[in-house]
Amino acid sequence: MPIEATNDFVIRFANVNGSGSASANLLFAKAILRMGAPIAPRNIFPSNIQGLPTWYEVRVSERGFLGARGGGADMLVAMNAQTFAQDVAALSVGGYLFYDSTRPLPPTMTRGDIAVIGMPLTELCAARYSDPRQRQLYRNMAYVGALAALLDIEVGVLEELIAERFKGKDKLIEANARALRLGFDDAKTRFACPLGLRVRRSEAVGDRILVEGNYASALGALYGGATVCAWYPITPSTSVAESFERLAGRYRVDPATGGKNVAIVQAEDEIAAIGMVVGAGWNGARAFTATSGPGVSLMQEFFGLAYFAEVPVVVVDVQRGGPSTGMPTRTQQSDLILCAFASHGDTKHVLLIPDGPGEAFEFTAAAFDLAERLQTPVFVMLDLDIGMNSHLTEPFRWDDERLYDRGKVLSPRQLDEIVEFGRYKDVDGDGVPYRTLPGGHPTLGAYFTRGTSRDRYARYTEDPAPYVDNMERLALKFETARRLAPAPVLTSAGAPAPIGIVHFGSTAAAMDEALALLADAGLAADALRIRAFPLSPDIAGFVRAHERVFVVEQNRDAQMKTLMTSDLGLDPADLTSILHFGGSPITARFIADAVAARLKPAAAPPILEDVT
Amino acid sequence: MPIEATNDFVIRFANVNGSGSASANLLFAKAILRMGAPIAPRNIFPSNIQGLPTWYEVRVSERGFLGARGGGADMLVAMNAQTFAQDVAALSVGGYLFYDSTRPLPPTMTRGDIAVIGMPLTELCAARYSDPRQRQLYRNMAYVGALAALLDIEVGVLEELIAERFKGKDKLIEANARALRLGFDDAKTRFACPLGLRVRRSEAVGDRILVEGNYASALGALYGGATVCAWYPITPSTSVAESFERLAGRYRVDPATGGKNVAIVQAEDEIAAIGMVVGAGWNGARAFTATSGPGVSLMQEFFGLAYFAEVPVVVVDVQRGGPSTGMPTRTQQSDLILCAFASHGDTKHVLLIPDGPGEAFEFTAAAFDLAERLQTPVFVMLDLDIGMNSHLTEPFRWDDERLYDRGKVLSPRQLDEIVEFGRYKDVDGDGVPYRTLPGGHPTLGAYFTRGTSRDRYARYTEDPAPYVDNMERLALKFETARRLAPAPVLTSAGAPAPIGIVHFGSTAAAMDEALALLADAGLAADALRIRAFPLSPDIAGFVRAHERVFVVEQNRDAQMKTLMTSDLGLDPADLTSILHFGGSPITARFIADAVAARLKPAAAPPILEDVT
Amino acid sequence: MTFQGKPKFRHPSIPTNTLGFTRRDYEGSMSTLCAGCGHDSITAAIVHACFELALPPHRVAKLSGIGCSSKTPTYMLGQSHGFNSVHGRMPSVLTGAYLANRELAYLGVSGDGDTASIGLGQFCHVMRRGVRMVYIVENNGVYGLTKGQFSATADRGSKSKKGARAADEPIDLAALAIQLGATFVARSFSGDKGQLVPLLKAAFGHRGAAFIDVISPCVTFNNHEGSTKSYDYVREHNIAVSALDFITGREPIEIDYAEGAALAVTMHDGATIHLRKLDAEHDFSDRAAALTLLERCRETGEIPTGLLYLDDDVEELHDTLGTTARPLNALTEAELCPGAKALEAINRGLR
Amino acid sequence: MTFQGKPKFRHPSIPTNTLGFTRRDYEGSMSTLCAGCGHDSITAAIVHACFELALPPHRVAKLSGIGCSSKTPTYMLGQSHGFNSVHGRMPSVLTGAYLANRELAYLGVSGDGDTASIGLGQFCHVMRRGVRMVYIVENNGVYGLTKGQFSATADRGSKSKKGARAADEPIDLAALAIQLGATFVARSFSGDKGQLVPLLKAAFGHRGAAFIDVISPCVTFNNHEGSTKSYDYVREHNIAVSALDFITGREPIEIDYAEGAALAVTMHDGATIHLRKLDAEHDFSDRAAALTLLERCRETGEIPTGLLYLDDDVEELHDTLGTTARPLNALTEAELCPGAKALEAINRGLR
Ligand SMILES: Cc1ncc(C[n+]2csc(CCOP(=O)(O)OP(=O)(O)O)c2C)c(N)n1
Ligand SMILES: Cc1ncc(C[n+]2csc(CCOP(=O)(O)OP(=O)(O)O)c2C)c(N)n1
Ligand code: SF4
Ligand code: SF4
Ligand SMILES: [Mg+2]
Ligand SMILES: [Mg+2]
Repeated sequence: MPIEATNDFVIRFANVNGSGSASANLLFAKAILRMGAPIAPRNIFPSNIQGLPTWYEVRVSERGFLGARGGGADMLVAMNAQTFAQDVAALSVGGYLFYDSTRPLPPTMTRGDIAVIGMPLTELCAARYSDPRQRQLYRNMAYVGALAALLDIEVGVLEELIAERFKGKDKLIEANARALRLGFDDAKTRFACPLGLRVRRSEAVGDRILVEGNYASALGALYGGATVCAWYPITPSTSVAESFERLAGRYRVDPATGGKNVAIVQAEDEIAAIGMVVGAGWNGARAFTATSGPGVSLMQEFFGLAYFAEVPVVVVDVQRGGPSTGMPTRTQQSDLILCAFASHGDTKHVLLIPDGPGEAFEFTAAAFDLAERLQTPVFVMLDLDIGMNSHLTEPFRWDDERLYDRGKVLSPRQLDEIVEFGRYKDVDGDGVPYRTLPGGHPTLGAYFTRGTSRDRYARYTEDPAPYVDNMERLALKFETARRLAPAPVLTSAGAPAPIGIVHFGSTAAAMDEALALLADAGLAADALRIRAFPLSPDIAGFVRAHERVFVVEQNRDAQMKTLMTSDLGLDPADLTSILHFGGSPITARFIADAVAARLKPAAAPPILEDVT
Repeated sequence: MPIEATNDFVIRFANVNGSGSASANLLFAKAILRMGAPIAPRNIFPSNIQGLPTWYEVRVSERGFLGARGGGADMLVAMNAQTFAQDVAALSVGGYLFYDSTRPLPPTMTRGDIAVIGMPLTELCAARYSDPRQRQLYRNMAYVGALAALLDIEVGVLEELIAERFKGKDKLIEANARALRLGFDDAKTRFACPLGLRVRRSEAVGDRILVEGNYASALGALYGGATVCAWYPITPSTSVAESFERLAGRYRVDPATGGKNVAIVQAEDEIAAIGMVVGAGWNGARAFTATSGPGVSLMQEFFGLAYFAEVPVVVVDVQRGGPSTGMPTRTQQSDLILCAFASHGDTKHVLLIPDGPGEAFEFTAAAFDLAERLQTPVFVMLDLDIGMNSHLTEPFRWDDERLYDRGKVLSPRQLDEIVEFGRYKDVDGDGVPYRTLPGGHPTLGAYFTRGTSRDRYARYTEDPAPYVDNMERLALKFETARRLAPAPVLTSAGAPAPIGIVHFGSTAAAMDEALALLADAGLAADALRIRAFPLSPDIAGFVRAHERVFVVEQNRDAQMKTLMTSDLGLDPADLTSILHFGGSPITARFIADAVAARLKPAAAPPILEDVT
Repeated sequence: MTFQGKPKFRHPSIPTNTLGFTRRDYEGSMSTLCAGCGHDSITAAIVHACFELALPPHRVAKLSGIGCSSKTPTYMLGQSHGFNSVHGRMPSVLTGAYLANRELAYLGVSGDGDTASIGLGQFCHVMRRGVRMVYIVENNGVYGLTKGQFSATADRGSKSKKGARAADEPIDLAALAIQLGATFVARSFSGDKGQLVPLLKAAFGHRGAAFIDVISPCVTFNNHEGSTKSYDYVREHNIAVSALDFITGREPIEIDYAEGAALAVTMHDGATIHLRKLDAEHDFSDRAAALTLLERCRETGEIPTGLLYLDDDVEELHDTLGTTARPLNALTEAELCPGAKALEAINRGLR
Repeated sequence: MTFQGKPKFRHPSIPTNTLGFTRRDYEGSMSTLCAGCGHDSITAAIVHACFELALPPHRVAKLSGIGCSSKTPTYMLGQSHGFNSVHGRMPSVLTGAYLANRELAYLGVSGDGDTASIGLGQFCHVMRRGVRMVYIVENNGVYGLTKGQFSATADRGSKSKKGARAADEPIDLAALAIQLGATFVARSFSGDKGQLVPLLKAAFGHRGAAFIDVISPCVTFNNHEGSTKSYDYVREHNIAVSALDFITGREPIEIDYAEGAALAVTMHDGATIHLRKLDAEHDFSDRAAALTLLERCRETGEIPTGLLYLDDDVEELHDTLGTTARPLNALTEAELCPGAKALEAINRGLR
């Protein structure tokens, strides 16, 4: 039986990278969004430039479940011969296979339990376009048109999107619209449209926006007042810096002089990038870098310097599959420990852990306040799923009254007024000392910054007492950070629940649905989403308040659990790990199944608590 | 009352660095050793080359308590005007002050409760030597002579040591002996010798040797068959590589050809050093580097590569005071977490944690076996106290029957015989795959090594399943490492004891004495010394077997405790930290006091459990 | 151990080299680079050179960093061990491998990002250390694998000449290599097989650090402002906000020109570069002359190709170190471990 | 903010500069280097130059890496902010600082280990980027602070000349700087105040990347084989197995010689280096000529001192970036935050 579903299905596009499909697929997704139905598109792409398989998955969910759904897709748009067989095999029973029937499909290549929809796309385009590049591009547009017919997507919405995209280039608008129509019309004549899968106008999206986390983070840096960005390209973080550059080109050009109110440098490597950020932070600019695991590894020495010399630094770490070069185009949450304890010696760092683009925007902006307030590195822990996929998100908001918290910087006037300046004195009892900026007061407040031990007046010393004093102050400062960092967010089951689920970051996208699945199975659970390290004491309270607590992570080694036991003194025996680390985004089904399986009394937990 | 003690006191030399005192002080210490009395000499030196205060402390302990004793010294040899006042203030009540009385001592500079012994050293030498350098060098020798008289050290032993040192250079022997006699004779005439502090011939030393941990580690690398050493200078690890170079110059020169059976390269930095080690390890040589915290930070990316690409690598980390440049000439145990979880992504590394030069030798040699057996990085975690101070140690031993464990390397012949070679296949169920070396078989066994995900046959893949399979095998390999790593060492109180003390590394030097102090106070305690990460399950057993367990660490953040809770699943609430991180070696008094204080029912533990 | 090759059965008409290997025996797995990428031409040239030199494939070790260029070792010499290490650090890994076994031939493959940006320090030091290897930079002036950011080498595709700096001063890796003590330094073009293959063969024969800077056009990323001609079409048609997602296969650029001649080569994006092939006039034994030549060409915007500098009187790393002639990785306990008796003597000295 | 200095009261006879500061106002805390270390002479020269230039001390930022040389910023300009960063990475930290505030004068101090070994990559890139700064390497050919290992620069103290490589090819930082695009490149000797002070003053006035390689003898570590003359005595007398623990203070080496002249300088260990002071003949505006000069001198073993290369037509980093004229660190919400309305428009674009 073909699947019947409206505004609740998954469609998967199988393409070859570099074939122009990304643009067409995005157009498709956006049209559904414009019709008001919530969507969650996800890219699965290889670590190369052209010619390898790439997939694009769009989940449509009226209920607003926007995590990866898992399981097979309901419909497959099979545009890649290389992966055809495996793609077809992965289709759900009752699903729909859409393919280019220019060449006939050998019977061995299909299945009996799916609906097969063949359209001679290549042939259609070959007839109309002579330029091979045009053929390929318009073939993509044609299948979008066909899908519109098959899924009942309003073709007018698609045309509107095309018109917006090519605004001012009427010839292109027309050409693209024509290709779209070509597919649409052909499908209408060829098939009984629509299929069992349908898109229907809805109000479910509301005023939400569709946006990538990396762009949101860059926007946060823009709004947060970043003036220096030093970076080195690395997947999946590159688009943070590149978006920032584009945004700055639009919003940071002085209208009077044309001068840029920003400096963006593509450094020679990550060590130089973080070095520039440290130099700029020391010199009073809001500075950041964006990188991924290998960059974080390379930056370690500088993180220790910034921690110990107390220099504000913002780092956006878009996590990918590790270790080493690992899986550069896959997602993971596996840099937690490295970032939390970055560098040798006793160090602890502040991590902000957004759940998606919305918080990526907020937390990146907030990171600059926190870094300056605390005079220390602050990490914004994104991951590839958040960063490089588009997510449906509440619109960004900004309070125009909001002022940047530049932290404890003594102005020349204040220097004149105070009795005594001690760069590393804890004047306020919060572990955060006062600093001065180079070039300010002509005779007061200059001090020497170094990574070596020094006393409260920034004088070099090798005495144990001032060293210990300073290290204890830094530990106290970390307690201040604990107070300032965003608190965890509770999703309550309503009624008292024995099960508690702790999660963080991109897992949030699947959590509501997982909770619903569990509730359906009679397992009511509360969920607590961690949003920062140092960890809030509320997390300990949550653990104590539940009989059974699961910690869901997208890494192999239960890194958050280690942070919880280390930072909060929780008993690891009270925390059951659910670990997903294959590089694809975690799904609600995975979480719900794992929780349920572990609650079965018979099931002895395997040594290594993971599942693919 | 002047202190009276025989073979049980601490003498502290206050000098200026670069003044030649180190040689003289070592001579002094060695003489006591030759008389058979156990000694523990320790250097406290600045991070500069010349002109700053430096101290040398010799503890003489017939009972063999060789940790730093703590508290004031019993005798002070005050040769540094800069620190005179503070040095005198730190002398024990009833202690002895020996100083250069060429210029009179202002009465404000001394104390009523100590014995003051002034000798006009400068004057004596000025009368005899015209060359200023001779004056200074022989002044040092003269005070050693004077101390011999004052402390009843056999002057013949000193002469013997001088003769050994300058063997073949009779003029120098004579000149030094003369200076020694000058001090000795002058003291005899000037003071009532000996003082209350005395050295007496003893059998307590036995056949033990006096040696620095860094030298021992280098010797371990020599015996362990290291053929490639790539390094970059950094205090306090430099003498590992430099000792290795000296040893190799003696033991690794082919007698027939003069060719060196070793390659030692001073790299341009730590990243290059570890890169060379990785390249050499990949190509079948036993290779190592020696470094300290900043180097470990810089090497992170390569550690991840070596972990994931499974390349044997040995790293000697001589830990110093962190974070950042920190206190380069002070000791700490604060790189544990960084090394254990080095690099981004899910990584875990093997650490060997020697307690002194004896194990530094053994573990460094063993590290090469382990690294090749496991095909992974192995860290030898020394610290400055072990590495740069001389310790009384059982003589090194080597079994001539011992063969190197080169691990699972398939020879060309084996390749011909096996059905199928899969570089990352777990053939034996221990998680350790087989490898081949470049240049071996002409047509079989070549594979491509990379830091990206791959399948069991070393073929690049981005599929989740083989990735997870591989990561689980690596986790299993870590369990194999757990079995192979040195087990913890128990020091039992004899009778069942409610108190357990977990410690590791250089803390061992103070632990016997701490246990004795506690026993004296009626607090019988067992001690367990951790010697490796991954941690032995015996540690969990030890924790369970004791009512109250203390974990003694020389760092601020209780890093070993974090490893214990993370790796063994122990409840942090069951572990009470005793933390010492001021950069001086931990003392028995500190440990005993801290344990006792925490056992007092009233004492609420402070948030930060440390004391200077 | 058998070092002799064992070629599989094959048709007798396929040409073999003196070892009995066919060209196919020097190939690797299929390239996943963009159609027409210059790097694939270089791969072909390396395969060709190794085949003609009849190098036993298993006696070659191929190492690289990270990048499209650094992937190419997978596509060549499938019977050689390879090591795709980390970004910019191939020089140190290769050095370590060379220390472990001085008997193999070492081929280091890198990109301009890999070498001139993140790896510049290691590049300089491996040259001055005199590691015996063939070090190739597949130089396209961009970061291919991360989608087309500028690298630190000359913006060779740029039309602008005098004073035309792509933001920062471009790095001339050949000039640096000469200055830092490399003893074989050459430059070529990916499509100039006639020049590249002999250079490669000579480099493999060199007893020290051999460096070849190979200009290798990236067909996909052509970021040169004002030279977007052939890509305009695609760009305009792109709906995605993000960069290029449509890449058309191109024919690789192939050239052939005479010694001493100049050649203007049109790149895929329509930009032109000016090559000049060195002739017998050029005294490649004179370091200063080579440097001056490069400096003068920099001023005129011409790119000299060919063997720029050669010093045959090499002191390579193992010479400097005085290492034994045997591979260190082949030494055993007998040579390495001084034994218990020596240790007893050491103990005695420590009392 | 008041940028005008407020000199403390002092005796009217002490000379002051146009800002009213005395030389003392440009000094820092007491040096902890070895007596006679060349680095201290350079410190004195910097103090002298800043005093004579009447730089407002608080408008100078001094940055360094790690090493004896990198400690020296503590000993100068006590009223300037300083940053003793990490080993070899001063260039990037300085670059960042410069990005944050283009109005200050930046002084980067480094050693040959710090710059030519671990820091070589950053050194090269900071030069090509055209960061406006004075970058000084206090070049002693060794790692002073870690006790005398060879560094990657020329073994200048070595007696041996032609073919005398201290194991590896020495790095000529001045030549590299020129090649990489530094627009002010000079070399001097720590003890040649007469030459060094004017060079420093000129460098501070330069609108781009100014580099000065200053040969600065390490009085303590003289590892040159065969030149241990003056240290034999001490070495012989040392009982410690470990390195030197006896260091005698020396007089710093001071020299004074005319333009165009050559001077043989005897180092503390008895070795000799041959300096040649450039004269008006040298065309410092010709990059190729400067490189050739350095190459020729390398062959003869002479060390040319003076201004090697100068290009006044500078495009420095902020020019390239098109940054606003105001220091970035002084911008406020008004200039930086696009505000809620713009955000609403952005939201609209994302639906
Ligand atoms: C430490 C690190 N930083 C960044 C990256 C991302 N990265 C991969 S390839 C590459 C650039 C490659 O450029 P190039 O060497 O010129 O090779 P091409 O692709 O142009 O052949 C970068 C920056 C990485 N893999 N590792
Ligand atoms: C990452 C790192 N590696 C190594 C060191 C140790 N170290 C300190 S100074 C120094 C060398 C300094 O040499 P140079 O720059 O020539 O300065 P000099 O002391 O000769 O003036 C080294 C290797 C360090 N501090 N940090
Ligand atoms: S992106 Fe450029 S360098 Fe990379 S494979 Fe494609 S054409 Fe080659
Ligand atoms: S060791 Fe050398 S460089 Fe360092 S302070 Fe002493 S003389 Fe100067
Ligand atoms: Mg490139
Ligand atoms: Mg130096």
